[in-house]
Amino acid sequence: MTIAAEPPRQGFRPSQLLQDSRYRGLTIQVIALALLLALIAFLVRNLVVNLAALGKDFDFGFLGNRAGYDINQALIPYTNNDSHARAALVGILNTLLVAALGCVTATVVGVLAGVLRLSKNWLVGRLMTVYVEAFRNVPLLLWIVLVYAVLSESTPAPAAFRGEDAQASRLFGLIAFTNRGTYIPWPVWGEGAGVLGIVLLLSIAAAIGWRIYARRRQEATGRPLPVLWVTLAILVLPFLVVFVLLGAPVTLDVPTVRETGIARFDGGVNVLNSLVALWIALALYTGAFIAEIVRAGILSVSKGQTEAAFALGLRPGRTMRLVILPQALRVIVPPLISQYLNLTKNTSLAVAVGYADVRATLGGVTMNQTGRELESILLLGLFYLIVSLIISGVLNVYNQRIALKER
Amino acid sequence: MSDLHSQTVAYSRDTMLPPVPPPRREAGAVRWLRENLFSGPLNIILTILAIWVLWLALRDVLPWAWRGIWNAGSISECRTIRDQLYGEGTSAACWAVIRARWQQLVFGFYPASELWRPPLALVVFLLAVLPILFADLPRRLLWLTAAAPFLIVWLLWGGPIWGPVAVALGFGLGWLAWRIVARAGGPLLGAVAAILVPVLYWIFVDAPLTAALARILPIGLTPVRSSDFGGFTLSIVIGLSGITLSLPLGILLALARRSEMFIISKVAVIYIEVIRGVPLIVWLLVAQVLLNYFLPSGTNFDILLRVIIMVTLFSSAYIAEVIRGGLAALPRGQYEAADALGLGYWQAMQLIVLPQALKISIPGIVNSFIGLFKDTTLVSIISLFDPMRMSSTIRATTEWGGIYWELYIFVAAVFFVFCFAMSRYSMWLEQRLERSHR
Amino acid sequence: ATLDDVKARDALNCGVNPGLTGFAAPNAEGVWEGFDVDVCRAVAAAVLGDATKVNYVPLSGETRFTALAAGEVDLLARNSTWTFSRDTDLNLDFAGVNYYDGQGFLVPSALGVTSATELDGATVCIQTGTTTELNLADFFRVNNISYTPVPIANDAEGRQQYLAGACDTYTTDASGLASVRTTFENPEEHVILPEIISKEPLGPAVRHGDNDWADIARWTLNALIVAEELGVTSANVAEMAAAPTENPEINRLLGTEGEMGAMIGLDNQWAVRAIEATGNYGEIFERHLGESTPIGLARGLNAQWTNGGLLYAPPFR
Amino acid sequence: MTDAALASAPPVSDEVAVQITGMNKWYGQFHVLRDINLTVTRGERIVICGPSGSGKSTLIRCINRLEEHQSGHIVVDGTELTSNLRNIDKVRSEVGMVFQHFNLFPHLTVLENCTLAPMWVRKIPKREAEATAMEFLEKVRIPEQAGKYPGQLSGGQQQRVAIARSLCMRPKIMLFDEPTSALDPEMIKEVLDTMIELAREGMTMLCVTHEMGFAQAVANRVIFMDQGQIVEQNTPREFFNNPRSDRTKLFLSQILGH
Amino acid sequence: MTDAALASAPPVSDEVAVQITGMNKWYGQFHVLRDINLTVTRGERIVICGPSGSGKSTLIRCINRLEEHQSGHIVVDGTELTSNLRNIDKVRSEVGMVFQHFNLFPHLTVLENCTLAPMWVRKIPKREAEATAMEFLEKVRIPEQAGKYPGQLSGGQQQRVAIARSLCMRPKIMLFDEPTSALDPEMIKEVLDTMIELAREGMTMLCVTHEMGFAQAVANRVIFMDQGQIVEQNTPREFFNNPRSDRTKLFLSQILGH
Ligand SMILES: Nc1ncnc2c1ncn2[C@@H]1O[C@H](COP(=O)(O)OP(=O)(O)OP(=O)(O)O)[C@@H](O)[C@H]1O
Ligand SMILES: Nc1ncnc2c1ncn2[C@@H]1O[C@H](COP(=O)(O)OP(=O)(O)OP(=O)(O)O)[C@@H](O)[C@H]1O
Ligand SMILES: [Mg+2]
Ligand SMILES: [Mg+2]
Repeated sequence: MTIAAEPPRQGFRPSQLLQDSRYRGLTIQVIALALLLALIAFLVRNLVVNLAALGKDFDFGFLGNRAGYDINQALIPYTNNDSHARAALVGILNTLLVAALGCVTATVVGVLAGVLRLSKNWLVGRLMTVYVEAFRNVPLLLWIVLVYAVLSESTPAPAAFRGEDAQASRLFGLIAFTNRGTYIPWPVWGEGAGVLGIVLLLSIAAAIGWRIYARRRQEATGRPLPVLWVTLAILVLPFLVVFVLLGAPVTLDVPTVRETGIARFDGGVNVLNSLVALWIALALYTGAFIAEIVRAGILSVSKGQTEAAFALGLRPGRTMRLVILPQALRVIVPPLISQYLNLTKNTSLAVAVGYADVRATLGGVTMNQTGRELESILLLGLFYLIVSLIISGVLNVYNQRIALKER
Repeated sequence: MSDLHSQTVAYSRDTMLPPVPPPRREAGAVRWLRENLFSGPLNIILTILAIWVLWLALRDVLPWAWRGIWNAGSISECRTIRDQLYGEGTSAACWAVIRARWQQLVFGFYPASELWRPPLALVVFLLAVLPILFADLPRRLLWLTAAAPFLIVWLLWGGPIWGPVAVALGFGLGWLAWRIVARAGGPLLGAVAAILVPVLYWIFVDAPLTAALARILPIGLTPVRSSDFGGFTLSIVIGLSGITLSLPLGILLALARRSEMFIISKVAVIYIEVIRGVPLIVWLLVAQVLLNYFLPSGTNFDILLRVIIMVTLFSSAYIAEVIRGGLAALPRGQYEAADALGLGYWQAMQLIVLPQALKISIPGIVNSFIGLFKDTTLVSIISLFDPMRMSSTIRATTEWGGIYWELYIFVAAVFFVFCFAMSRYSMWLEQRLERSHR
Repeated sequence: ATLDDVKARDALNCGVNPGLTGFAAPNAEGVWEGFDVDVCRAVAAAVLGDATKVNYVPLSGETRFTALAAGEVDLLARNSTWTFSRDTDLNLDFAGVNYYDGQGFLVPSALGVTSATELDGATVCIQTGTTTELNLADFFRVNNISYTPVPIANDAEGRQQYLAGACDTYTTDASGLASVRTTFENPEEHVILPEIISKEPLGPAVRHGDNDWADIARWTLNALIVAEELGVTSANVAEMAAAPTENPEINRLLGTEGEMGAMIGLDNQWAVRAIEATGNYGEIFERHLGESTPIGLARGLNAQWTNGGLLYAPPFR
Repeated sequence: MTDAALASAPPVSDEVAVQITGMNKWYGQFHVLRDINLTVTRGERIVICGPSGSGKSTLIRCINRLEEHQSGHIVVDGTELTSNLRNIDKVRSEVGMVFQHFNLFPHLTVLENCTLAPMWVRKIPKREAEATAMEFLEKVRIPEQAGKYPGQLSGGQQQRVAIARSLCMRPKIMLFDEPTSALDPEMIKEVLDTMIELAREGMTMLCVTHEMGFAQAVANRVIFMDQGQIVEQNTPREFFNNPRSDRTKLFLSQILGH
Repeated sequence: MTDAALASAPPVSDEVAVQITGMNKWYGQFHVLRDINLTVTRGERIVICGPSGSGKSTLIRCINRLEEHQSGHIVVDGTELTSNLRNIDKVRSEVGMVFQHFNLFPHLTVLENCTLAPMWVRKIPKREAEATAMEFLEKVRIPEQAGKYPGQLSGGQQQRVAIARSLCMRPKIMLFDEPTSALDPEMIKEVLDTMIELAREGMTMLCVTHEMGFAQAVANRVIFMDQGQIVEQNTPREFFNNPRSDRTKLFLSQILGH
């Protein structure tokens, strides 16, 4: 079993660049790279020449200048005296907000619709098919506009909440759906609120502890312990007790309608209709795609799996949780994550309802006022690219973990 | 025989029982209703909920749509007619706007005398696609496929026929150069020649040649400007040209991404990820405001062309991923068999791999097309007259200001019909493929 | 130079609003019409001798200036407000004012508001990317009252939101408000508040740096205005141009005296063609915005200075 | 597959394990099972055969209520199968089933496959369940595969895991639906050996199979079905050597000639 | 599979067809082929056997450079296989290969499968290529299938098409990698008969197979591989009746006992 030495090296001949499989790839790559660099050089040169001709430069200094415009939804303090950079940040946060809300809701909607589409109930199944097909086959932009219009047509104006015999009433007396937006109460942290926070944290820890304990107990004795109810109790009861003991340190700032002048709500937080419309439209649109993914995922688990579980005596609920879902999830999660990616990119359609996302601030008003198209669009693209890369990074990690487990 | 015991098991049936229809509750409409609508408490609740949702959704919409007025010259006329028919203030749609402006919704500002051209171009396109989809058609039809792009461009934009002919000639020259040079100097030189000759031809010879030919033999159609394209014609033009143009690019990208050459595959990966990571609307912004910065100063081609270029670059990244899936679905054995027979890389790709991979990818390509077709509505944001923008423009006229839902519903319905048909087609294809693979 | 480009192209690239009632919109035949469009037509007629040789390039509020700066359009006739920063910073020059507008408020009568100062706490629908946004902020700050802006994408959406009651008031240029109001089912249930909170001189703009071209745009507009002042109309312009009249200014305008055309690089008939194509300013106004149209705007500030308005063309001499 | 297998099997008792009387089942309009009467006593080993589509699978799937019957009675180990969920749960945890396509849970290891049901249905502590599982895995001779995932095993090994998984619930009755027909010839033997061993220990078994060697070696009784009816039943010896009905003869000639 | 087959085969010449000296191959860290030395003369019919994973496939795939070897020399028909692409092209067009899974091109008809390489690699006119193809299809006894697609043929027919496809390139050497192991028993014979006929005509063949009947009837030499090494080689008679190494004995006992 001799380990043979390397084959003798022959002298290098130029014809090998094309004829030798070791070098040909290199040759091609060098040529391709050269062409690519030439193209880039060409573009950059044009850019420099054109910018010079227009008397512009490439400078991000404008981000520090005063923005001068108002944004009607800012998650961080913002006035029109703040800089363009801060306006962009406000837009970024707004984009992320609607993307996060959309993803969560789309998942809920999609899972529900996907499961209902498989339901034995003919009517429900058909209804869900109509929903899925309607949303998948009509452009999202149209849906955003339509949802916005439906929303403002179907909700009452704040004036309708006025007076003793108001035509409209609030949900639980707290939440008001109006055609301006949804007004929800907001907690005001009073004295002692910190204690409450600590209690809440403690009970969350306790709840997690209980779950772990319950699992251990079950493994040891076989008897499962109630998890859901106990968790709820741990989370709610101590909080209530401390809340009462401390004399209600947290109060709700409930929105109230102004009775004089132009009707409007004061207090609480206003969830803008543009946000709601965008949110609903994105969630329903993406939800339709997710429904298909979920349906395919569940169908991908063969009927034999259910039957085997049933034959072992597992109840339908447990079968779903222990056998079907874990298998369906592997099929569902990767396309699901790419739907999240699509949804995030689609938030850029916010412009249709005037929601102040990053495209509207950085890529809209800022770009328009400062005339810095190149810099603004570059930053805008970079932001979306980074978000996308993060999301697809998560996807890759998940795929790798599955691959590990499958092995 | 109920008392069968293992010691006295012997049993043989001498008369076979005939089949009996099931008990009543197991058959017919009763069974259907019970199984499909009322099979349990949860099911009953769901049924009731579904009916309630349907009622909510249709209660107001159906009468409004049904009462719709189809014949009127403006919205105020619509309102007068409505007041006469149903009384003051009843809700009724004013579909008349669609009758009055359907031409703009479908064709944009395309000259009224030339309206036959876009549909004819679409027919040519469909005919050209046929020989690709159905391998059993005569191969000679592929010539139509090759000629179709030029024919379609000519039909849509008009002008002397010599423009497209001269451009096509360039491709012919490239092919000729390839044949001659590749034989003499090897494939790499051949490729260089096949690129260089037509490019030089297009830069230096094309324009004068076209002009000369047009002077000698003036055959042509009325020229139509890009800015006259609008409505669904615009959507279809952008969508179809985006998909077809991105196909070759997507194939190259997919092959590059699967290539073993490090630089090539990484460049492809970066391109694909960057394109897919940024929303189309930002790319359209780039097309609208940035593209000019990157081109030699003075070049200024029209926005439609820029949008088509951007859309092509955009969808090529998506198509590349679809085709990569198709390539991955091909068993390794196909590559090996091609290698073992002595076929070169491009021969193997052209003869063995791509025909199969593309066939597998057709449903995916159709799906990308549906997505792209829907996304063409985004060009409204950069002021191209797609159906959405066309609707707002119609609303800006004094006759139809105040119309809202009718136009959107019409646009949505047309999109739905197109996309739904295509998605069903791609599903059918997928199923057929699945079957033929077994 | 732009003039040469236009002549070589034999068409004027004119940036217009993709749809603003009365100012620019394609009609059922797809022909662009409107108050702004006529500026394009007049310039095309003056320069190329044919008012139809215009490529209309619809531009959104956000991209109009970029398009002009990048050379996509030769002339921007898209109800753009002439402001200091736009004139100086954005690489463009305003050629004059073709419509003196001002931002107003449209409210439902039911709101019970008679003055804009009573709008405390109002929700205001407003188009983004325009000066209106900035004016609004200034007005409410000055009057020390609060408001909530509802940004909207375009006029049609704004109208829809306003009618649905999603905002208490709709603000945009008063001309726009008037035209919006006419499309309502019950226009009488809505009022335009008396306050005009801003100066909105709307005018055509050209790229900065090509003064010859700017002159052509500026003086074509002035020719239309002065034509009204001098009583030259599309009906009588041919007759007046046939032979010199008693009024030397008319003669200079119509090229029967002097060499005014050559000074801006055109022939002497340029103004005649422009007036023939579109009529004088008054005719244009009446055709698209005036009392006889559904929009029914009064001349107001846009009357000739002789009638107490602001229209005041510098002398042709 | 020697007669020795049978010889050492415990004698069949008189206790009734499964009793089916006058049972009928329809799929929509299609009458799949017609007037089935069958009594299985504890320790019996019954082989069911018959042409494809004759309702064999449906019959045994009715026994643990994977299919619902529409008339007649099925009593399993003293519990009647009605739509009462408690009864169904009870029956299912006493009846083990092995499918043609194994139906192992691919996301769980072999050991987890075997402990899942004992832990969640029988509420047995994990450690104990694992011990039992290992015991049965040893019985089917694949204890060393306990940590692997089903996808990593050969077909024969998978089917043996499926058998072990059922046994972990300590069922009183085992149902087999063509347990070897999806396997390669070499693997069939592994599985049949396991089943023979089970039979030897006295497990009550109902087995749909076409392995006639197995039937002859192990069964007390062979049941022949056709068109949803039990056409003939007899001891294996009689059944194979001396079939009475014409259908049986025809069927046997096809099977054995094959 | 009679000895008559061998009797009529032309005698083996002295000319060298394939010469492998001191060849080694690694997959990453894994040493698949270790110091292989093998000379095949023109007209020889060599059968390679050995346990799974012993490197048989890898060895014959090295001969037409479907796999790259890392040291040693392989000379095929006078051409050394280095990374020189011209040489690789030359060798590949002289060496035919038949795969276990046929690897026919499913989108081309049988005839097109057979004419593809002659037309594109050998640049033979279409008409001529088709004539040759029909000739070889006749030889493998399926001329009537020429117009069909591979998917419409049985496995045995597909494998015969694969053989015809290789022959159309008029190769000097044929490599077979378990050509019959994906086939049903009935079809194996069809393919083996075709191969025997080829052997009779004096084709140089290297064949990985476990069909020992075939080896005995046709081969000049049987090579036994294990763990990447050639452990034993001999004439079939000696090899089967009188294996020398223990490994060979063990292997043969498994194969033949099976
Ligand atoms: N879910 C179902 N709906 C309708 N008919 C069914 C269903 N399942 C089975 N059948 C029909 O019932 C009959 C009996 O099926 P069953 O599976 O019990 O046959 P089998 O004897 O097990 O056949 P095989 O040997 O092929 O497994 C067949 O004709 C089959 O087509
Ligand atoms: N591409 C590869 N990468 C890494 N290892 C490989 C690769 N291909 C094969 N091997 C390994 O190389 C060894 C030899 O493989 P080879 O296919 O030559 O065996 P074989 O003798 O043909 O076996 P079989 O009879 O199963 O076909 C095996 O252990 C295999 O796992
Ligand atoms: Mg069955
Ligand atoms: Mg092998």
